[in-house]
Amino acid sequence: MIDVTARYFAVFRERAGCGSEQVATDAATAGELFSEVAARHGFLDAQARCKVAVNGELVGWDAKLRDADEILFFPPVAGG
Amino acid sequence: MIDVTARYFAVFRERAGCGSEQVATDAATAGELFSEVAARHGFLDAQARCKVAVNGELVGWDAKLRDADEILFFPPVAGG
Amino acid sequence: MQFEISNETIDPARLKAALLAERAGACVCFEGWVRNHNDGEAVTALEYESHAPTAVKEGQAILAEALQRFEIVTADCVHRVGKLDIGDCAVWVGVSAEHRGAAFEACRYIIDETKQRVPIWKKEHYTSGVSGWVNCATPAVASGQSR
Amino acid sequence: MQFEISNETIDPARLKAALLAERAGACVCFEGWVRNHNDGEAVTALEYESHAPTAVKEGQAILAEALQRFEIVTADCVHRVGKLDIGDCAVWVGVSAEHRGAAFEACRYIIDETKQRVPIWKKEHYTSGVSGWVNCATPAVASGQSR
Repeated sequence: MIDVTARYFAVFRERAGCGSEQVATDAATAGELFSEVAARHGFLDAQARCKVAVNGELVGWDAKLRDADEILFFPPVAGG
Repeated sequence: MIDVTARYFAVFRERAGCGSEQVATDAATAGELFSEVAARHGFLDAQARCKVAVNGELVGWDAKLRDADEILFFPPVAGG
Repeated sequence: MQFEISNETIDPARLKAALLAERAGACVCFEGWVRNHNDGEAVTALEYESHAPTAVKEGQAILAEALQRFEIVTADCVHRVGKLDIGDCAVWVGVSAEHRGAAFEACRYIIDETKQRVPIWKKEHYTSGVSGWVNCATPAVASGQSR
Repeated sequence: MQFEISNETIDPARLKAALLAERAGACVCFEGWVRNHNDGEAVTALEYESHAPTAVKEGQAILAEALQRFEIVTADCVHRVGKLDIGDCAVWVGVSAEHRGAAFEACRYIIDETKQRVPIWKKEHYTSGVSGWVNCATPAVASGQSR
């Protein structure tokens, strides 16, 4: 079990009802944590179309998590 | 024999030494007149790469000439 | 080369001046403007949100790719965040190059990649009173349209 | 839609304002700048000459073709004549469209056709003191380069 900070943007923030939260989790990877919080908050976007950053760096969904990491969950982008 | 006005632009004007001249000619078409003035003034550009306008309209080299026509000879263009 | 996330009005004339170079013979600029409609809905305004540190990092990577792939002199991009009205400039891309082919291609590359990769999100407000986050799962984009 | 031959400094900001439309979501502008070199020769200045009535007629035809071929809102083009210095804007093309693809394609089409078809000629002045009319028969273009 690790303690991490999950941060949510745009539609994820609105669905979660908060911009960030502390999560105590057994998730080993960014992808596992996404599945966990997506189920809890009702995120609708497929993981493959979302992005994740750990401690400020965009990473793959298989990135390993460590205690005290900050994980940023980005819904599908729509700039321009 | 017809009398026409030939007008020269850019490198043609410099080679002809004038912007326009009256020409008494037996040329039946714009192309024939071009051959005549090009030989006389030493124009170097191939006719296929040049353009001609008669009385203000771009036309093909086979355009027929009539007395008092104004014929504009354009060397290869180089805008932009 | 600079990628910027800005919450102030974009000034294309000032931005373009930074592209000038004596060896540059061509300049291509793209501006994305807020349209009054999207996928049949009448739009009144929209808001852009970003995570600026990640956005700038990804945007700089896109500019570096463009400089490597195309024979350009330089390129910059600015994307607005905050609330915008119809006609406002949401994104500006400018490229200078010796020849125009590379300038066109690089400019297109930068805006295409920016829209696909940079963490920026758009919430549209409609005349119906409804508002919604636009993304690739919405019909507008699923049907192949892109602004 | 307007094609203009001008002997005054081109003002891109003013020209771009004429492209605005509420349904336009994309704007692509091209500027051709006087470079400090061409085909290895150092250029100090250049002169453009045109036959304006024919140029405007041919230019308007090109704009009309672009409007027919691409889904654009509007397009304008201005080409300078007279003596220009390094860095001066020689030609400006601006296109607005609902979506960016058409704006890029139309802008490229207009500048490509303008350079090939509109009666405008360029005389370059070199640091060597020599000057020459540039055209498609010169090495710069024969070797496949185009600005």
